[in-house]
Amino acid sequence: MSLKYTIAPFSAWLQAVSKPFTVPVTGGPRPGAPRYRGWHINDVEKCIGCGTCSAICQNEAIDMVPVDDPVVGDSGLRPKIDYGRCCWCALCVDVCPSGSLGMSNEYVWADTDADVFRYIPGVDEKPWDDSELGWRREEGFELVDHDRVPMGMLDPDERTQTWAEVVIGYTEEQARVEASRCVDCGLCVAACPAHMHIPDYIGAIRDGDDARAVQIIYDNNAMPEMCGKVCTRRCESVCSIGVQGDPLAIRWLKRYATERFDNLAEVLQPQVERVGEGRTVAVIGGGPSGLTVAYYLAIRGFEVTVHEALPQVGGATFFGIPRYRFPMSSLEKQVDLLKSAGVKFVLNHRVDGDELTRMLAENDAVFMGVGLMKPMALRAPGEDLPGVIPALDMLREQNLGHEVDVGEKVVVVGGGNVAIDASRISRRLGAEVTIAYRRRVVDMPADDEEIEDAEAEGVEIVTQAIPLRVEATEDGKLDFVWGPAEMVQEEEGKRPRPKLIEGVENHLVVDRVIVAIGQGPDLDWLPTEISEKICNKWGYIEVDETGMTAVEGLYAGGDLVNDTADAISAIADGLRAVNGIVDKTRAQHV
Amino acid sequence: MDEIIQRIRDNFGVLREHRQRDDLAEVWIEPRHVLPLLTWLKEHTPFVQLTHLSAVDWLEDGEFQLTYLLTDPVGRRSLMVAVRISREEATAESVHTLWAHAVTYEQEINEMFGIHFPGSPRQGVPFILEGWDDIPPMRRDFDTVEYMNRHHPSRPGREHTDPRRYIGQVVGEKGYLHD
Amino acid sequence: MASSKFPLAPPEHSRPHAPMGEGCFLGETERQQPLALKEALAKIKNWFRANSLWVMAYGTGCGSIELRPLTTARFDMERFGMAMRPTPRQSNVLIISGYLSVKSLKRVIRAYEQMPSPKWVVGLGSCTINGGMYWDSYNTINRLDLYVPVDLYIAGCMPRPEALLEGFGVLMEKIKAGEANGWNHYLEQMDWYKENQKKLITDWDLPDYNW
Amino acid sequence: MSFPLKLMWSVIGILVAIAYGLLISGIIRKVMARIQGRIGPPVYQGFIDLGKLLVLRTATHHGVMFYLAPIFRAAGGIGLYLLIPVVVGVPALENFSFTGDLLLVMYFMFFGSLGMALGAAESGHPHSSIGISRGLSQMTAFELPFALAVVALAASAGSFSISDIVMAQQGGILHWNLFTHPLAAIAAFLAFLGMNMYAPFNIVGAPQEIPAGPPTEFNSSFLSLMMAGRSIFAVAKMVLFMDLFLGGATNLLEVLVKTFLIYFWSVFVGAVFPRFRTEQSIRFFLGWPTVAGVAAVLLVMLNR
Amino acid sequence: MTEQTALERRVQLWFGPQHPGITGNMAVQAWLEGDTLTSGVTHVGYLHRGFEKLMERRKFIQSFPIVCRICVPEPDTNEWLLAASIEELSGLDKEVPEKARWIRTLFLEMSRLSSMLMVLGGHVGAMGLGTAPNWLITLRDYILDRFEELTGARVYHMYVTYGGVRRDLPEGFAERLEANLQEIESKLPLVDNVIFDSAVFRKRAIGVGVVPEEWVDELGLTGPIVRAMGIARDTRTDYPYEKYGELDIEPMTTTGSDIFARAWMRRLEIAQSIDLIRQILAKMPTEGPYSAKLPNMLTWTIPAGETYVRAEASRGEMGYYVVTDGSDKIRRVHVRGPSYVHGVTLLERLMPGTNIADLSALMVSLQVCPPEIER
Repeated sequence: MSLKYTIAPFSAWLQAVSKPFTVPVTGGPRPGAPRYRGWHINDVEKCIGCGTCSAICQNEAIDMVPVDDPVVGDSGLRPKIDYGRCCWCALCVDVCPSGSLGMSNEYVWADTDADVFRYIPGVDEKPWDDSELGWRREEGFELVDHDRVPMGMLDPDERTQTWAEVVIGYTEEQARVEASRCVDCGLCVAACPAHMHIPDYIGAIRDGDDARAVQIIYDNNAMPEMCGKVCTRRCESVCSIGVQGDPLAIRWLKRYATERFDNLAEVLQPQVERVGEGRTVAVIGGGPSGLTVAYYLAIRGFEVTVHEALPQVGGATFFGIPRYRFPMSSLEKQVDLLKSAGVKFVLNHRVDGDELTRMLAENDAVFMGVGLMKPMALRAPGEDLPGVIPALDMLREQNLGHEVDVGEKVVVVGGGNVAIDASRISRRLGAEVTIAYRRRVVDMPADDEEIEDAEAEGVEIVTQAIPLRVEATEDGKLDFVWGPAEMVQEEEGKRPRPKLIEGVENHLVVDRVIVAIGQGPDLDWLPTEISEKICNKWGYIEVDETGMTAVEGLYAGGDLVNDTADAISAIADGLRAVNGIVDKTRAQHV
Repeated sequence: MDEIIQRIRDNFGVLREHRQRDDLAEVWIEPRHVLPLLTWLKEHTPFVQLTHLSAVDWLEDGEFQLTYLLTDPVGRRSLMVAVRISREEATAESVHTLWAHAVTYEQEINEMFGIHFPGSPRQGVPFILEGWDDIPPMRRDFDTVEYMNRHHPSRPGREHTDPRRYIGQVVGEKGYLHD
Repeated sequence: MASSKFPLAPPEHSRPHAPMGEGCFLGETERQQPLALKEALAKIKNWFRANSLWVMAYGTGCGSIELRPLTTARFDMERFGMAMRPTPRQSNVLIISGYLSVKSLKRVIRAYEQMPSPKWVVGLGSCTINGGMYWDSYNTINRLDLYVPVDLYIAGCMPRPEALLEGFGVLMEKIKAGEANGWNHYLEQMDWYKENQKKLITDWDLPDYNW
Repeated sequence: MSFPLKLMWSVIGILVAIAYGLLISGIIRKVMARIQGRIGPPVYQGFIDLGKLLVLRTATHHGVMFYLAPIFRAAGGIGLYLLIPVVVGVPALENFSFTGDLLLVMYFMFFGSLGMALGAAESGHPHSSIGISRGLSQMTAFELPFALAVVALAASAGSFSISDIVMAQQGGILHWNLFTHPLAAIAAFLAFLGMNMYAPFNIVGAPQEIPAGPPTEFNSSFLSLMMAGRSIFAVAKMVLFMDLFLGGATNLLEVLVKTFLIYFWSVFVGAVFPRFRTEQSIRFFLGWPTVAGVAAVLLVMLNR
Repeated sequence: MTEQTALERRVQLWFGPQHPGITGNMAVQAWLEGDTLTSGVTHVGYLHRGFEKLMERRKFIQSFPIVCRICVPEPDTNEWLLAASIEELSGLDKEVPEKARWIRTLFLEMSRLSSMLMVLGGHVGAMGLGTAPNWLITLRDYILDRFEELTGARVYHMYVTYGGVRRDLPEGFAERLEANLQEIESKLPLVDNVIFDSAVFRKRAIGVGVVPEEWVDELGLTGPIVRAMGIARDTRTDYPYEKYGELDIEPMTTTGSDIFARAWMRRLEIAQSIDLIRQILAKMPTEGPYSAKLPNMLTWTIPAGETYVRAEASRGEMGYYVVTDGSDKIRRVHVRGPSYVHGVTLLERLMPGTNIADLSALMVSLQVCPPEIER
């Protein structure tokens, strides 16, 4: 035991005269670090109630509880955290698709009662609600995949030279990757008018079970391949992943699944009671709503006859959508399924009022889905000039395979999908195209992708342009005169209205003015005693919750009935009528 | 490494082999070769350390896999020797004579998987659990949540609404291919 | 959830935190004393008890890692009269620092019963409240209050030393106010606790009560 | 002074000694905390602990001897204290000092621990038993140098009376036995480290090996009695060392200062060392301290 | 019969689980003759949570918060090992950004440092000195402050995950860490005086608990225990992972193989760790992403495979044996903690002949961490 080892330890006494290490307690506990993971906070306004936090929580610490009525894009549920389970891993914060969930840097909570350690952040008031610091979502670290698998498309220069489908479609591998981005929240289900089982079939695609995916898809959509190509995708607009990243490519996935199989009848094995055995149903109009009714009733044993005025069923999806978006083969595949289910088609046959009365008497039910066939007029001087043509007429002629001449320079008036379609067709016909729209690009009802594609194909878009008149020029062309507009916010919360700036006139000399500013109902053919009962003052048809009009046995659906006027809403209407007819039949059985 | 595997192949027979990294390979062998092979590896090759011994339950195949990880501390590489044994008659030869600490591994596997190592001391002696009265917990067919619900009740008063189901219910989601 | 073999809540009439008269001990009748004097005495006793908490140094889980900073220089709980005692006989506070495996629970019950009354149990972290991370484990209990009366829960995983200090502050206030009566509750509801304990611990080899 | 009056003064003295013992241990805890970098408990923490222990319930049954142990311990402490004159020359503070008191003091120092050992062993706890065997063997070891030092002092003063030894040291700081008998002082003060049970000689109650040692099973009022006994024991020992080596005291302030310094000596060492194992500490006490003690005795013999 | 009477002479002593001297919640059942142990058995299971079972029913991302709980004083090695093994099996390891690798190395080294500061205090704490542990645990707490700042939590950081780390270094982190390192360095001489220059500690530690060299291969010993014998084996240099290969690092060794040597080993490694942290901070890139782009963690599946990944924890080699089967969950994970051998077989072998007073010091010097034995 050397002297050094006896003396050296006494140097420890130096510590006794220095400041103690102890953290003082005055002023409360030390604040947590700026990114400390403390109690949860939630911006309930931002939260969409998707439940992803709850799904990722390995401790099942998060319950989703209803705090508000559900609306489209918000389930009305909010996370409630059980601090008897939480481990403060903050996976819920890092995964939060809306970025609403966070953690404060407060960490003290002691209580004698074990049942108090639960609350709904943002709803139940807590002292740390306004905490500035704490763990938050951070750009650069995502637990969900924000980037959509890019869809292959034809080259823009190539597109204008061909009528081939622009969108190439996902490969199997791409589809699996894209499907795996889904977090299974179900917000899309609420947004879809037909309430398709979107997360379920995406899950099936992810798991590699395409047949099951198709079965789930056909569960409440008889024209999914059409939807997979041209749907307006309300679902994608509410997709929770879409809040911070690209929404799931739900449409493309549906397209992928349905394109996997050529013979759908083999894949689909409906297991339904044939309640309609021996009953007949007439469907007027072979559009999406009518075909939906036809298919689901046919598999239930009803004898269904579809009456179509054109030589091909499909309605607006046939005559109103260019073939480069929705090829004929796709449509035929779906019609084949209907045929295999026993649906009869009467083509090139326009039903008139007398026939309708007869049909009502002869059939158990009649479904009417004749759509909006009357184009809106330009409502400007010169609207009747030759060369001023409705877009729908042009689309129909084109789709029927007739020769369409648009000349060398075209102006398309309108901002919807029809306007875009008309302009893109005109491009393919070799014309220079300008779109004139009253409002801004962001206000255009057309799909953003469609607008982009159109621009890529060389379509020029002139916005805030109000048509003033159309004049015929001496050399047989048309002078399209328009005035610029400014956007005026008239009422808080409503979208701004364009207001003409007086005194300025712009001229555009073109060969054709294609008018695509919407369509209205054309129900003049109805017998007055029926139309009096079923039409409202705008000429649309009103139905009850079973899809039936005021006339017993007459059901209606599609653009005539709903105010959204898209294919998926028409399908939803068809499903409603199917429900109504089947329920009524069941009731009659009993 | 390749040379050693070649020699194992020649002398003992290899059912399957896999090279995971430059310094890590795995060979699957027949159960009867385990003891001779491990003895040979310990005595005649640089793979002298048993880093761990663990079991994997392949319930679907009706087999357990025992994985012996041997390490060559000087050459800085490892060899996994794997062997599949039947789940029904789950017995394997003990290697505690080669490495003393294998006793603990075998004791644990015996307790957690129910694999018996005849001759190994402490077989059947509880290692981790106390008063256990169910099937060995690490077996795949043991359901820990079900056991938890039976024995360790959770605090009541919680109710979870699954958004997917809830939305479907609220909007009246329906299928038409089935009744 | 599968049907549980436990009654899930203790009888309503006597929750562990209901204020209770000093001196309630195995049904023993309280001594007849003037009320004011009795109250004053109880106040003084409770003051002493609150300001000299001796903590049983038993780390049952992760939480014990934060007890070390708490007892040493940085957070120094001795400032508040708290000290670690190595034996249950001399401890007043039993800290359950997290999850309890069934094997540990047996020892905890034993240690708890050996502590002299009045005694208090502090549950740290999520695990003692509702199972925490290990809620689905076959070997850890989910609710501590089924087996021993818990006087205070401090939430966190794990609660930091500062949170523990705050929590002990709360416990001291409760003791001073005479509201921390888990030990009385344990004696009153002994049958209920024992039933729960014995249902879980199948190889029960302890005496019924470890004096 | 009449006996009853003396008795009264002694009882007051005992109470004051207990209080002082608690206070000084509080101060020492504070000092220990400071070297560890902490703030430490309030200096009056000992009183709260004592009060708390008094209002605890106990339900431990280990037999009569078990209950008697704290009483033996306290009796040892009180007996020790009663025999030691705190301030020589002030009758109220002289206690029951008499001619041969030093011998009885040596006995009482053992008595408390023995009684304690007897009772603690009754608890049946292995930690208690191990602690006792360690404690007794260590005590035997440090008693030897201490006894040798005492013998040296007594021989030098020619009396086994503490008062006489105090009187022999009067006349200035350099007359203290600390300086006149340095070897005896070394032996005694090293033994004091063992007596006070601070590191490196605190293996008896080492919590890292045998939690709490002998008092493992004690709680509530028994423990409070033990605490009181221990504090009076400590005060008595400090006063004894003051009387033997620091020339006693002439007023209470001097008592406070000198006893604190004596107590502080054990902490000064204890705060910076880990503890010895039992056989290491025995070897230590039987080494240099005993040699110093023997040398001190021899030196005194030679000088006579 | 005779054996039984011999047994009866011995005192049976339960060392734990409720015991301040035990290094965690485990128990040693010891038989004593006098103060000397004749034999002992390690009992674990008090902390068993069934991690391996729980991970079999959790998705990959859900497994990651749970693994750090496997070793409480040094959770981070577990996080890294799980991340590294899953990355290897999924092929994500090629996408981990450079900066993430540097941050991970820093994180692992900070973790080693904090763990070693604590265990060095434990060395003397087990022998009854309270002073040094108080300081050392405070110094460790300063590192925890930096962890809190970096990861958002003090003890369970849950920071290293698949594809990188969860957050970037905060502003000014390096400076504050450097200040802490200087604080630690300024206190270390005092710590040395109290521990390594203390006569009592030397007497208690030198020549006690000697692990013979033959046991290294027989028992598969690793870490400071082996390095304290003079054998230079360190996973960080033997199997360089993350950025250890780019650092100036040599395995530290000392000789003696007793408690003192192992304590000194830790002291050397604290200094080494401080040096490594400084090197890492100097080489840390300032720009770049800290995480690879992750797939949707709720649905992530990875191909079937088996691997074993190892890392140097402060206690020795820690390894994860991971089996996947192509699903979104781990098929089987086996956590190979160094304490598994050190705490059971080695400890039981060392116990006969040891003084009961040295037992807890012995356990500290083997740095037994019970939760990683039973998991």
